[in-house]
Amino acid sequence: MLKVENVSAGYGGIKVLDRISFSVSEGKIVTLIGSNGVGKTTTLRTISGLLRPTEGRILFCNEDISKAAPHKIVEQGISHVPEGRNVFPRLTVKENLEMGAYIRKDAAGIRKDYQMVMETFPQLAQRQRQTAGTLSGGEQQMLAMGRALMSRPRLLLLDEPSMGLAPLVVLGIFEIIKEVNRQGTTILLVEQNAQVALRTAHRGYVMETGRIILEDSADALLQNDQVRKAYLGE
Amino acid sequence: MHKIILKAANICHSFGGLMALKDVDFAIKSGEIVGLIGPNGAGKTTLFNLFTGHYAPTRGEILFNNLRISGLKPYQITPLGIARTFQNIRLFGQMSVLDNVLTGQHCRTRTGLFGAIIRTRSSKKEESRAHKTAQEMLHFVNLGDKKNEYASNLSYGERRRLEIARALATDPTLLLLDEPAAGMNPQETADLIELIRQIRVKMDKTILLIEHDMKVVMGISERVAVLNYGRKIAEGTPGEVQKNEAVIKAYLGESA
Amino acid sequence: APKEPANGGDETTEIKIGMVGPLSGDAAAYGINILRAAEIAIEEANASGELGDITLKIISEDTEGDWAKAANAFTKLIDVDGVSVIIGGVLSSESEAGSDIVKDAAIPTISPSSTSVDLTKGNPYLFRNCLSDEVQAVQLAEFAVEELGMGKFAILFTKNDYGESLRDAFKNKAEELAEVVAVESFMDKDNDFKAQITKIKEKNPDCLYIAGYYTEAAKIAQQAQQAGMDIQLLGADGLCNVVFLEVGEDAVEGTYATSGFYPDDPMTAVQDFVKAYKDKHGEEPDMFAAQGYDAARIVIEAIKSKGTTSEQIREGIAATADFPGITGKTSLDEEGDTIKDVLILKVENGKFVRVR
Amino acid sequence: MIGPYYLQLLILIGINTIMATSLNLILGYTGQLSIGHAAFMSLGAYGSALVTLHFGFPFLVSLLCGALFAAFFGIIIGLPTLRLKGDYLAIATLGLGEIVRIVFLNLELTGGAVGLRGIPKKTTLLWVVLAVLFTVFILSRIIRSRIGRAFIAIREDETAADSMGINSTYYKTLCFGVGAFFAGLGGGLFAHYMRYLNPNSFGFMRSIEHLCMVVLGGLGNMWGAFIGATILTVTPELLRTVADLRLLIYGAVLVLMMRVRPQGLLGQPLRNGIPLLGRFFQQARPKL
Amino acid sequence: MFIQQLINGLILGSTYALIALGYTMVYGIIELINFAHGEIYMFGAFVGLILVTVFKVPFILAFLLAMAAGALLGITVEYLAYRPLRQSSRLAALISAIGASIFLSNLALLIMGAQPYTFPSPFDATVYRTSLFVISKVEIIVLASSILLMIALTLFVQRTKVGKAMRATAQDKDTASLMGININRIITITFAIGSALGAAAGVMVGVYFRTVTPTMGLMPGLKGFVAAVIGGIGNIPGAMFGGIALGIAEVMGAAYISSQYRDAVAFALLIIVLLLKPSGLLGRTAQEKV
Ligand SMILES: Nc1ncnc2c1ncn2[C@@H]1O[C@H](COP(=O)(O)OP(=O)(O)OP(=O)(O)O)[C@@H](O)[C@H]1O
Ligand SMILES: Nc1ncnc2c1ncn2[C@@H]1O[C@H](COP(=O)(O)OP(=O)(O)OP(=O)(O)O)[C@@H](O)[C@H]1O
Ligand SMILES: [Mg+2]
Ligand SMILES: [Mg+2]
Repeated sequence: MLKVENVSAGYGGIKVLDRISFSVSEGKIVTLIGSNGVGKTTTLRTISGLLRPTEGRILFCNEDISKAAPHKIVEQGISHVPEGRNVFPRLTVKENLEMGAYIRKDAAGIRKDYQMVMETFPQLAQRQRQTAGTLSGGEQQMLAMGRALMSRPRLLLLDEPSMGLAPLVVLGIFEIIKEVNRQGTTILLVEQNAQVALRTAHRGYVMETGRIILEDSADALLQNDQVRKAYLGE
Repeated sequence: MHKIILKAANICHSFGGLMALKDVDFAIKSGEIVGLIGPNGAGKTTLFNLFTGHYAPTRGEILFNNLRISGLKPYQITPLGIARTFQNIRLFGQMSVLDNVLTGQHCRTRTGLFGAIIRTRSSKKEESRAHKTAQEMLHFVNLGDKKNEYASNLSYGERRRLEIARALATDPTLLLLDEPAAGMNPQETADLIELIRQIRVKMDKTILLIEHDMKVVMGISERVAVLNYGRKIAEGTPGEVQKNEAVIKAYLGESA
Repeated sequence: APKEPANGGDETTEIKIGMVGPLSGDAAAYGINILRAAEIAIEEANASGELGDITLKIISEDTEGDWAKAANAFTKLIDVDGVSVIIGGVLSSESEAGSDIVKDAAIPTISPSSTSVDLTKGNPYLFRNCLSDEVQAVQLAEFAVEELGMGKFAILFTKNDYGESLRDAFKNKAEELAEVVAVESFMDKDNDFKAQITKIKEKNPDCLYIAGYYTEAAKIAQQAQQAGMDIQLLGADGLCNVVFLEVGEDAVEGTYATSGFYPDDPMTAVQDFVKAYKDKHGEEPDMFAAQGYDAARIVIEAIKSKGTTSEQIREGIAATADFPGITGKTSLDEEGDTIKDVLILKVENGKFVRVR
Repeated sequence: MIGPYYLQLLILIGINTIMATSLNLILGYTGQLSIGHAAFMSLGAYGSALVTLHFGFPFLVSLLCGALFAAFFGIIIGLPTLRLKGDYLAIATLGLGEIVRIVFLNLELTGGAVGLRGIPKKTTLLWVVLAVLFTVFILSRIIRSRIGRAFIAIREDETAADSMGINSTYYKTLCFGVGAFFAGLGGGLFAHYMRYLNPNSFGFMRSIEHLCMVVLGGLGNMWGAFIGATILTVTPELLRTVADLRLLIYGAVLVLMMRVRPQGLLGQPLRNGIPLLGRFFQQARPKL
Repeated sequence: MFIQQLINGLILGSTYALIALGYTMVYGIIELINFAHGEIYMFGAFVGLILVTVFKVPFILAFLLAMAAGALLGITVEYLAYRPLRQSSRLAALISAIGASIFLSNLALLIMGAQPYTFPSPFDATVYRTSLFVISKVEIIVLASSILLMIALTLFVQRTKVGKAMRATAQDKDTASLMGININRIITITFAIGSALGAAAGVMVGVYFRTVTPTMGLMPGLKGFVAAVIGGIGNIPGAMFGGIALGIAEVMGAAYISSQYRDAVAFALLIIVLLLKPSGLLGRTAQEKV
């Protein structure tokens, strides 16, 4: 479904991604793990069009999206939950969620999904009229997830969804990720918490300073010595 | 030795209509490492903000070393010996790493306008002392070789450590850490745990930390307090808290 | 020291005349009109051959209406362009800022429009040829009391040197002859005067003296009319522009204003100028233009009578007596200040007519 | 020998450098958007001119008086308004600047709308150069001290600065006081060069001009302020050759310069759109 | 007299409000002090004037065409002077805006000359007199149109999808684009609306005060900015209230203190308002979350 081919990207003169290639097949959860600063976030930003690749190309459903603007990419069906949540601080929770459904036209469907999000994150339901900037960190994370779901994406890019969340919520979030995936959304998951990420995902890639150094099925990676030592803290 | 250094009595805090904290009693003894946990939005960061003077409690009072600090401003509280890090890192981005830590020494130095312009003897001495301390702090958190970088050029983990160094530079007796391990991988987390231990052992600080990573909280805290919906629902040793029904239900979940 | 233009070998001598004034910004209309008129005067002089083999060239510098920038303009004209004489500044503050500069450089300078009190005093190089505020205001106050039978005056003045000196002069005279019940001020380029008008209306004056320029004065007239004030309007030369009539419409009917210039004056000099100006710029010249024209003419006469060096021009200007300008017979006193007749115009059927 | 015109330009460059560096302390280092700098200049100008005219103080003393006068008002005025942030502060400083101007316009003592005449010419290029060096020296000493770090910390993140024990109100006031002091110094030099003062030259547009100098040169950079002052003093004069098109081109030049170097000529380039002035001037980001 | 002065302030204030509405619109979305707004206002007035006097276009049509022309100019300015600076600091954009403003007003001066033009009034000069106050038809129209525009604009921004997208864009452009919002389009729309309002204000105020000049944008532009900030940045009803507060403060200052200190009194009052409400009359006073 998503094919990243020899993509390089960076900020200003600094090259962060060095000709990385990987792919995500339809219906799967694929995870990208790696230490801080290796370029995971950069990878996601490049896919969703916030950054332009300096070389290589990105194919989504066999269409080249590497030069498309972010909003076009969203229309193609890719939704990105950015790192650090980035909710709209002065919009209410409800309005934030409505923004998630910006590209959709089916009012009824939107309403249904809104209910779904409220049920998934009951804590948000209590705060529909609060401005998002005053939510606690965890609440904001939930809101960012919920907002992405509102666009009914075909491919969901998640950047560290568990950051700053209470353990119970983390478990919940990963359950939700699985559930969303079961309902047909393909997921590319970036996580520090490699343990949980690999347990959730079908396939995994390991990044190190701008390159992909390992790829395998998630189960295999969980067993991989190198991975266990470097990323699972064992 | 084990005297109470921070005591909060019947703290309430509301934002508009929302009660973020309700009747919280809390105390920390000198030399302890205390963990503060609770679901998202439980009011942990808010409690920190009350301790450091960013908000004034709606009701209740906070004593630090028997001095009433509730109602004081952050810049008045820091010199008394409370320092913190922020949940969302708040470094001085366009300042060098060294200058960030030097800024931490602000409340421990005196040079005024005159001294700064004339560069009096005492101001020079003070400045070189501050530099020395700052370098020590940077070495301590293992950032010695980055001192001339802009803070905004650091990687995430480095920023977290720099924030800790900056807080330590204010020479606190009580250090408040708000989710220091967030966004770190297991290896870095392990390093962080070691760092926090060192802070206590080598620098003799009392530490209160908020954290969602149970490996950290349970690994290093001697005592853990749990907030839920603004109320303290449990307090005790990590072992006790982990077994507490209410805590499991509200926060940890069955499998943790 | 003034530099003489280098004219090695040429038969014709070129004399550079500087012009300093606001050519952009809020006050641009005043400066531009003066410049246009001065240009006409100089073109005419060059064409007529009245100066023999001398040609005149005007170099204008913009001040943006800021006196500090006027200082640059003066210095640049003197030092870089080597002008022999300057027409300007337009606003009083510009002339004030230039005063010491032209004195140090010994460059004669004649302002066509700076009215501030004692401007030219103690500076032998600075002259002006505009109506003195004192004379205008005093004569109009006398006229209003004696001819129109007014007794209760209100004054509305613009908060600059022009408005202030008119106010002072008018107020003194009016208080001497009758009663002044209200004095209010406004800022240049203000649009809204209702607050002041409402205040004045409370006092029930029978006559309102507007010490300001035409745009604001017209709006004041309108807003006063709208507020239901039935009042005789008076003003100074700042009102004499078609804009006053256009904007003010019927609200300005019956207004009396002092002026040095009356465009419908049958005098040929006036009619020639009005025609030349209209042909070139498509609009009727106003008081600023007329004074600019006269200032340039005074300079030309000075060159004719005394010679081409700065010092000679200075002597020539200083000696101006009974110069038959389009703004009336002009003489300069020993301080370089103008002595000139004052006209009184009245707005009748949307036109200025001369009543005295 | 240089001619009077070029001499005058050099002197104005010097005075504008003092204005720009002192504003740079407020805006570039402490991150406070002030658009009333011309008011401090006028306070210094009138202050020093009045003591010269009325008490015949020697030049240096009168300059000092003017500067102190400006600093005094900088502090008095600054104290309440510095609670305000960002554009709210900008409006307050703009308003205060206008108030100062209007007061001068109405005071008998300062000649009102007619202006203040007869100030002796005392400012020479030498004095201006000395004053520039003095300003730059003092300001760099301040910046490279504990106080300077406090200023920058406030600019970068006031909340975090508070947490370092920095009393931000005190330091912001101090910064306004020092900035106003030097603006007043510039004003004093200006008064004794121009020999005439009128409040209308110290309006809002003059403050904006100072702002342009600082931003164009590069915020938070001493040399930047000098370069910005030089360019913006010289450009309008150079453009005198094009007469009618002068300000048209000047406006276009401002736009183009910002396009080519948005961070200012000597400013640091931005990292991924995070402006030099950190959080403060950036569009609102969620504060987590 | 007090009532009359209040009305005077209200009307003057609503002329400021008309300008402030467009100002705050742009200001709220891209947090740019759009210095050139005053020039767009001037441009709108000129377009309206030329259409009415030279082309004899009916007033309403001229009004609408002026708005369209204003929108076009706004979009052009945004494209040339602001868009290239989107990623830069706000101050860089501010300087660019100042440059654009100087450019436009001097361009107008070059083309139109410095003499004020008279705007023929399309409304009859009816004046309504009561025992307490006097008000004219034009004044009522000015007041009503500013209120109507405020309501329409508020509804637009609060309720419509595009309006919400504008607010989202204001807060975080990158994230907004991740929602599928075409940032450039939204900003273009914002400028178009804001500038159309600016031009509308130009025509209205031109008609009301009867003159049009190339420099007419400077002071009102400044006052519009002040009004927008006083009302609370980006807050549309705030702009309205800010404008009216400014108008009333000015008039009351002139009426009861001194007309010589009119603006000084107004600014002093406004500073006091700000000290009491540091984020503007209707600004959010929510505590910053640390
Ligand atoms: N805006 C930026 N400008 C310049 N360099 C940047 C920027 N953002 C990130 N970088 C650099 O790019 C590299 C990769 O960053 P990236 O955020 O992609 O890492 P990551 O793998 O997501 O790390 P983390 O786990 O901390 O989120 C880092 O070295 C970082 O310093
Ligand atoms: N400035 C504010 N205005 C309004 N509500 C606020 C503000 N700050 C915090 N809150 C609310 O108070 C509650 C407690 O927030 P707090 O940040 O203390 O949570 P927390 O326990 O630190 O959560 P997390 O673990 O997610 O960081 C939350 O519901 C939050 O929405
Ligand atoms: Mg990342
Ligand atoms: Mg928290």
